[in-house]
Formats: sequence, structure tokens, C-alpha cells
Amino acid sequence: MNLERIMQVDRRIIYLFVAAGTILPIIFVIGLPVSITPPVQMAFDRIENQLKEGDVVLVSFDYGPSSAPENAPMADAFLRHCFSKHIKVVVIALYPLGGLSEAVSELNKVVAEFPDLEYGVDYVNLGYKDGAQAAMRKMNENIHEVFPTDVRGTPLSQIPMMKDVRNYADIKLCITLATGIIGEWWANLVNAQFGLPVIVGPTAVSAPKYYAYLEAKQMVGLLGGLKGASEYERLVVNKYPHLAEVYATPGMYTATKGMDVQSIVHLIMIAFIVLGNVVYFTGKRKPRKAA
Amino acid sequence: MPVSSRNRVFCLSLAAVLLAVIPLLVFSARVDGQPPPEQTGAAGAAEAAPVAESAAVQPPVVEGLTAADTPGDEGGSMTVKWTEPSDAAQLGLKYKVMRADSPDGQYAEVCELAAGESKYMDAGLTDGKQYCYKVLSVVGPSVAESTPTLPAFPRGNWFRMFRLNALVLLIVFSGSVLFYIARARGGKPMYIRKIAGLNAVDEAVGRATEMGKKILYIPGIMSIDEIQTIASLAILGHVAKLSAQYNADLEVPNKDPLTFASAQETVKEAYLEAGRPDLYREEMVNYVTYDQFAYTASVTGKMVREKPAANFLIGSFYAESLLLAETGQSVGAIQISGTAEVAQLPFFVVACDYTLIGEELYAASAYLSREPVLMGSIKGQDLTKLLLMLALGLGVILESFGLTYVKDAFRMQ
Amino acid sequence: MRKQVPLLLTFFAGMIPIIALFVPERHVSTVSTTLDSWLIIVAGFALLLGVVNVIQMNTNKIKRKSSGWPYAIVLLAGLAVMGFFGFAGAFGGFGGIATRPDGSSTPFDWMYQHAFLPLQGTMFALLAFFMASASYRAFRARNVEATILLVAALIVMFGRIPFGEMVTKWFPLTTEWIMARPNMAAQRGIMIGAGLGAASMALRVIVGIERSYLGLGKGE
Amino acid sequence: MPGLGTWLAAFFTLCMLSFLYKDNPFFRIAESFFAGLSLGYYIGIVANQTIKPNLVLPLMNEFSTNWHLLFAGGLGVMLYFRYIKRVAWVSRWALAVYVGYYVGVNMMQKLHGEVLPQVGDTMLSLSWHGIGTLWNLVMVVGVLSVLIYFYFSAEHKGAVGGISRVGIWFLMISFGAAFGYTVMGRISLLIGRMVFLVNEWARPLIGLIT
Repeated sequence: MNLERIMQVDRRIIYLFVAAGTILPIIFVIGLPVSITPPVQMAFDRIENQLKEGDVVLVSFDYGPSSAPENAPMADAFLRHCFSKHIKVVVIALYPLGGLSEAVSELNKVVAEFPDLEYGVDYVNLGYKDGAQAAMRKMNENIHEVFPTDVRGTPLSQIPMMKDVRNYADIKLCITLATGIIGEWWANLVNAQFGLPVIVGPTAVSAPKYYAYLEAKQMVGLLGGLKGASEYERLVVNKYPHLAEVYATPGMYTATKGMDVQSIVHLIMIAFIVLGNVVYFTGKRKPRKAA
Repeated sequence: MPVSSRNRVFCLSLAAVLLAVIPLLVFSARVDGQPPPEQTGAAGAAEAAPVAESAAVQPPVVEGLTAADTPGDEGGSMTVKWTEPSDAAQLGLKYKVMRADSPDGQYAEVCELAAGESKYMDAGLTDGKQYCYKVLSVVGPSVAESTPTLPAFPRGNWFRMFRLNALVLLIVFSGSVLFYIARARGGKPMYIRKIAGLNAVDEAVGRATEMGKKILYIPGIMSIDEIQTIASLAILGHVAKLSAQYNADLEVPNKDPLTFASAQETVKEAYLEAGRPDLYREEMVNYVTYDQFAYTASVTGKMVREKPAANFLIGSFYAESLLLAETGQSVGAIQISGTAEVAQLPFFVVACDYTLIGEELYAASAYLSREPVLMGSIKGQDLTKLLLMLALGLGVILESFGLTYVKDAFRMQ
Repeated sequence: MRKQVPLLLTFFAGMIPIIALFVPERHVSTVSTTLDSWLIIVAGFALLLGVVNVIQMNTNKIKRKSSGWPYAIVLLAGLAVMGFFGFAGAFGGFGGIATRPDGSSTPFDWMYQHAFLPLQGTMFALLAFFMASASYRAFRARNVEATILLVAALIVMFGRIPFGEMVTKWFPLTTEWIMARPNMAAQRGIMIGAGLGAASMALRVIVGIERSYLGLGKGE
Repeated sequence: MPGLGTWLAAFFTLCMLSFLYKDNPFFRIAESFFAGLSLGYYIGIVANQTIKPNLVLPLMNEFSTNWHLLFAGGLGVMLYFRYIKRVAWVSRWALAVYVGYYVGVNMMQKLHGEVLPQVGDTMLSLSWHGIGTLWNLVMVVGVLSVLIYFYFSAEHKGAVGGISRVGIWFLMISFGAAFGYTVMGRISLLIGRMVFLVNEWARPLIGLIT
């Protein structure tokens, strides 16, 4: 009797578990353990050990709002890492459906955490450019021609930090947060043809195909989906104690929280599936005994 | 029904067109006779090597330079090819492709390429005009110049030789389908294996009639440019005919306006054919909205409110597949689904009573109608499938012995 | 005549892209691309068919006061507001349909951001819940096939989260293998079969055997 | 205090989520409004991105080279003949051209773009070179057995039945795995909505109260 009731569990009970498993980890930090994988460690080491104060990094926002839960924490972690090391950041957006709005909101959020930063000296946002592949090729010759002004309409010639940044040769590293094919172009076009080191942060769904580029050394690091992002968060938090405080801010969404949600909801689903099968088999055996 | 002469004309004219094209192609292939240009891009290129420090390095002269009309294009372009020097990558070599009207004319730069490239397609030229090319190899300030190519001119072509395999497949496929259709017309009985989901169609419609509840038919969310939608409309024709015969309550909500227009015609005709045009109502086939999720919200809302006895989810579906199927399941409807969208099949299989998987969806209209002509076309497609399986087996065997003929034939491009 | 003309049109329209695939000659490709550009416009015109039907159905509902008629008013209000700003925006009113140059939202864009996107996003997000309930119900080891389905799903679900990796590194490795081998093989099989099925359907349409989509009755 | 836009978005988000409990007037309001709103949205999009740039502007700016677009408009108008009883049959012409053209496109896309490369890519070497060969065999057997499952001309009995059973197993592995693999992406979407509700709407609101 009881078993039967479990068999026909109201689906709303399952929904309740899923909802709780999503909301609670967003509010309270749990921080389930995550092991650091080599591609993420490579990305971290590249910025930590091979870049120095004053170097310029290009951060390209190649994703839109629909994959923001996965890509945005990566962008935040990279920006925080770079700013903590006083590395200069040039932000661009090549994704047509909302890449720019993501770039603006994430940049504003992170910059507010670093009061010493000055726009145009420590970082700049060049805005969105249509026709990603053509823009990528052209930037090898002259970034100023691809982006004549920044996102606020200021000519690049009047922006202090852009005076020394003419093309890829003046940039030490490119970081792309990508949802579609644009991330691949950074690896198989920009890196392959112009030799600019590239780190890609793709969504989990498209992560597998990037391993080939990583193996072919067309990339110097890879953050696969939320899991990769949460690993990177752990690395920067361990290295920079002041970022640990930032990451503990209530009300801030982080990949660690997102990954907690993923793990917990996956486990809830698995638990229900197992429960269903256990009940199914015990229920199946009983009538036989009765007979 | 008697064999329509018009249809025979269609089949014959199709065959005639195909046959007439072949000699033309073979002829033009001889003239073109060159493999197609590959996409430029350095997907497989090695890691870019650092540019050589010393400027004193003398770049190697590019050899084996040829320029010819780009084969299989609509004209206006030339393809330049050369042999890449073995040390190109180490030297950080760059190529400058130069163009002139005559071998000793004024050469102008067309483009610059990095090491790893040995081919360039020069587009935007004038058909019938003569062009010559040179390639400069550059390392730092030093330049070496190749000998110029012989003059050649671009032109439009009549056949894409590199698609010969597709043409062969088209001919084999159309040939076998049309052959079996003709044979079916001749009265030869055809056998098709049982398809579980389709045997349940009658049962589902009958159940809805008994319960006095609605039948919901969802023809996917794509337009009629998608073949799955056309297959779905064919099945809809059958379901609508049954509904007319049983006087069941059918509703077809639509996301795409052209599919909506088509579905209206289909259902109206089915009621007419069943001899019950009086039962047909305009509201049976209705339009909801063009947004995938707004449509889903409306239809799932309808499901929980009206609790249909049978849901048909047949056609091209995307993320809404599970939203619809799971809601339908929760209201206890008997659910028959069918799609060829590989990514959505798992959700239908999990949440529906029967699922038409991929090819079964297309075979359904033949199976349901039992019309010899349609059954013949299934036979024809089975024959092609058998031939492809044999080719696959042969390809695997040859590949195992290191022979790649068959595999290459399957991807000429 | 009424039956033949549409079937002839289908036949000729269908042959054009097939020939254009093989024949690069400029005139052929021009015919094909021109027809393509026409049909995009036809599809655009078709939307109004839907709009007309929606307005008809819902005004009827309101007139007859059939059950749930107040919701028909809500629906028509949404349509009127968004349709008005959209159509007016297309021809220059209210600063267009995207954001204005100064970064402020046009009415169309504001509605899109604060009503359309949340509604759409939430409906899409309901899938997470539905996947949980569907998997609970369907993943039961009833027979061999269902057991295979269940085991494959469980392995992959463990393989995707850090927890699985901590239990054993075989979870992520097996997941990758399943996705790249048996999963790929099955998907290829489906694609080849469905490709042939679709082509056969297409051929039946082109030669005029399959015509229920035109409401011309089935076969011969 | 959250702004009007945030309130509206939060309201609609909650209305939609309430469907999980059961159908209710709030969901029904949101659902009806969404249906109308989205249709209105596509009126704007189609007018802006199809009719205006592809028909109106070319005809207005360069009529001499674009006059042929009048035919396109004509075909579009033909669709509406269905509302006039006497000439309703003409509306089929537009459908016929539309279906014919795309069916031709799709037919070749399936044969040339899917069948050929998929069969070609499955021609893997089975000469022994380590464990990879075994995996190649899995691939070849999988594709062949699934194709046998789809073979309609023979009953599923004997050898054909046995092989197609293997095909079904492959299908089941694929369906199970694909289901499990998709979970993560769907949860990400849910996270996106919940982060909005919790951080952008509820937190400022609670902050206001306490």
C-alpha cells in the first residue's frame, strides 16, 4: 500500500525537490568539492605566471543572455584575476544576440569591485562588431580600423591605453567566453594564423570539441562550462584572499553556486530514479509471494 | 483508381532530365577535370611558428605555380596553386599573390597569406579575360619572386564535378523509387513490416470517440519547407479521415502559418473524402502564435484544461517536445509521437506511448494508406538502403586493407 | 486544371534547386536564388494568415462569451500593444524596435526585455522540472531495452558532475565513450535512414504522388 | 525597490512557474498574454526584417532591377485568396511553389549533405591497431544494425530480427545518454531564471522590508 503510493508519487513533490535544489544553493554557499582539471590549471597558470603588470589582455564576449549562467561567471573570474594582477583589459563583443549587453553588465559589475581602476587606462570596452571572422582577421592588422571608437563613442586615439595597442602583436593573450562557433575561430583562425595565445571558455555542451584544439596546442587553456568556471573560481580565491571576500558577497551569483545546483539537482534526479526502481522491484516481488 | 497518365509523364520527364544531364556532365568534367578548391582556413595548420629573428634569411622561391579557372563555379574566379617550401613554417614565410593581364604586364598584389597555405581563389574577375599570376615569398624585408604562370581565363562551368557522387546517389535513389512505384502500379503486392506506433492510431481515435474527448494533433513547429511537416500532414489526413468516420472531436493547433494553411486544406479534404463535410468546422485547425514557447504554453494549457484522450505529436520538434509530451502524459492521454529530430527522440521515447523514430515517420503515410504507389516508394528507398549498407561494408573492408577508394567516393568535396 | 496546376508548379519549383546544386552556370543559380528570395517574402506574408485567424477566433470567443472569454481579451490586448509598436517601429515610429542610439529602450524593446524574454525563458526553464518527473517515471528496469536506457542515462548523469568523478574517474571517461561511440553510431543510423526517408517523401511530393498537404486527396 | 520592469518580469516568471503546481488564473493570464504578445512581436520582426528590407525597400529604391519582387508579393497575396470562395483554389499555387522549392532543396541536402558523408565517415579501418579498432567496430556494427532496424521490407524475425534487436539496444543507449547529457543545459536555464528571481527581485525587496 505504502509502496504503491511512492510509485505514484505526485510529480509536484519532485518539482519541489528540484526547486529547492536550485534556489537554496543560490542563496547559501555550499561549495561542494571540485577537483581542478589540467585545462583550467593551464589557463590559470598562463595568466598567473606568464603575464606581468601592465600587459594587455583581450577579452571577447562571444555569448548571449541564454548561456549567461554558464559564461558570465567565467568572464567575472577572468576579469577579477586580471585586475588583481594589474593587467590591462580590452573588452570586445562579437556575438550578435546580446554579446554587448553581457559585456557591459559584467564589466560594470567587476569594475565596481576595484575602485582604483581608471577607464581608458586600465581597461576599455570597444563594443560590438558585426561579422566576427572578418573582424578577427582585420584586427591582426589594425584594431583601430575595426573599432574606430569605443562603446561610448570616444575615438580610440584619445584613449590612453589604446595608443600602444595597435594589433595582436601588442596583446599578450586573448580570452573568449563563447557559446557558438566564434570560440572555435579564435583557436583555428586567430591562433593558427597570427599566433595569439587563446583561452576559451565554452558552454558545457560545446566543450568536447575544444579538447582537439587544446591538444593541437591551438589554445593555452580551457574552461568547460560551469564546472570549468567553478574550478577557476577556486583557483583565484585560493591565490587572492581579497577575492575570497568578493566571492562571499551575498546576492552574487557564482559558478561555484551554479555547480552546486547542478550537482544537487543531478543527484536529486538520480535519487528519484533509483527510488523508483527499488520500489518497482520490491512491489514486483510481493504479489508473487502472495500467490 | 486508374493510373494517371500525367503522373507517368512526371516520372518519365524526371528520368529523362536526369539521363540527359549525364553525358553533358561527363563532357564538361573532362574539360574542367580538376579537383575543387578547398575552403581556405588553417584548421589543421600547425602552431604558428615564431618569425625568424634574422632578417638576412633568403626566402625560398615558390615552385610549381599554376593558375587556372576555378572548376565547378559560376565563373569570375581563378584558382592559384603552388608547392609550399618544406621550411616555410620555420621561416615564418608569407606569400604575396600578384596578378597581371599578361606575363610581363604590371603585377598588382591580390592578397597576402601566411605559411601553411598553398592555394588561393581569386574572385571578382571578368569571364573570358586573360590573367597571369606570380607569387612572392617574403621573410622580413627579403623577397623572392616566382616565375609567372601562363595566361588563363575564368569562365562559368556547367557541372560541379565534385558533386558527381551526389548525382550518382540521386539517380540510383530516384531510379529505384520510381521503378518500384511503377511495379506497384502493375499490381505487384508489397510487404512492409509492422510499425507499432501506427497500429495504435485507430485505437487512439476510437478511444477518444468512446470517451467523448478531444483528439489533439500537433504537426510540429516548423513550416512546410520541412519534409517532416509534410509527412505529418499526410498522417494528419489519415487521422482526420478516421475522426470524420467516428465523429470524433479533432483539434489541430499550429505554430507556423503556412503549416496552418496547409493543415486546413488537409483536414477539410479528409472530411470530404470520408463523406462527412458537414462535420468539418473551421475552428478545428487553428493558429496560436509564432513563438515556440508561447505556442507550447498555450497548448499545454489546453491539455490540462480539456484533457484530450489522444495526443498526436508528429513532425519537427525542438525543446518543446518534452514540455508537450510530459503534460500530455500527466493528463492521461494516449500519446503517439514521431519525429526525425535526433535530439528530441529521447524525450518522446520517455514520455509517449508510441514513437515513430526517424524513417518510420516518413514511411507512415504509406503504411497507413496501404496504397500500392506509396508502398512502392518505401521499397525503392529500402533498396537504396541495402545498396548503401553493402557499400559501407565494402568501404570498411577496403579501408582495413588501407585502400580508400570507396571512402573517397563518398566525400569528393 | 485546379488539381494539375499546383502539381505542375510543385514539380518545376522542385527541380530548380536540384539542378542548381549540380550546375553552377550563372543563369541557373540566378533562377534558384531569385526563387529563394521570393519565398522568404511569401513566408513573411503568411504570418498575417495566422494573425487573421487568431483575431477571428478570439473575437468569436468574446462575442459568444464562451468559457474563458476574458482571457481572449488579454490575448488580443497583448497582440494589439506589441503589434502596434512593432509595426509602427518598423516604419520609423517610436525610434524603431531596438534600443535607441542613446541606449534607452523603445516601447517594443522594453516589452521584449521585461515581458517576452522572462515569459519565454521561464517556459523553457520548466524543462528542468519536466526532465526530473519524466526520468523518474520512465527510467524503470522493466525489460532489457528499458534497462539499457536507464543505465546509459545514469552513467552519463554521474559522468557530468564532479561527484561522479570523485567516486571513480571511470564515470566521465565512460560518458565520453558512450557519447562518442554507441551514441554517435545510433545517431548516424537514424540520420542515414531518416535522410533516405525524407528524400523519398520529397520525391513523392515532386512527382505529385504525395499531395495531402495541398488538400488534394491521397495518391491515386 | 525593484523597478517596474523587474516587477513585471518577476510577475510573469512566477505566473509561469505556478503552472507546475496546477493550472490557475495567473498562469492563464500569462499564457494568453504571452500568446498575443509573441504574435505581436513577430509582426514587428517580420515587418522589420523581412518585408521591409526584402520587399519594400528594394522596390522603392531600385524598382528597375527589383521589379521581379512584385511576383513574390503576388504569390504572398495569393495565400489570401482562400478567403474568397470563388478563387480559393488559387491559394494552393503559392503553397505548391513554396513546398516544391524547399522539398527540392531538402531532398538534395539530405542525400548530399547527410546520407553521403555519414556513410562515408563510418567506413573505418578494422585492421588491428589497439583498442581503437574495437571502438571502430562498435561504430560500424551500431550503424549497420540501426539501419537494419529501419529496413521495412523484411519482417523482424530470424537473423534480421536479431540484428535489429541489437539496433534497438544502440538506439536505447543513445536515447538514455542524450537524455542524461541534456539535463545540465536545462538546469542552467533554470538557474538563470532563479538567479533573476532571487538576486534581482527578491533580495532588493527583502532588503527594503527589513
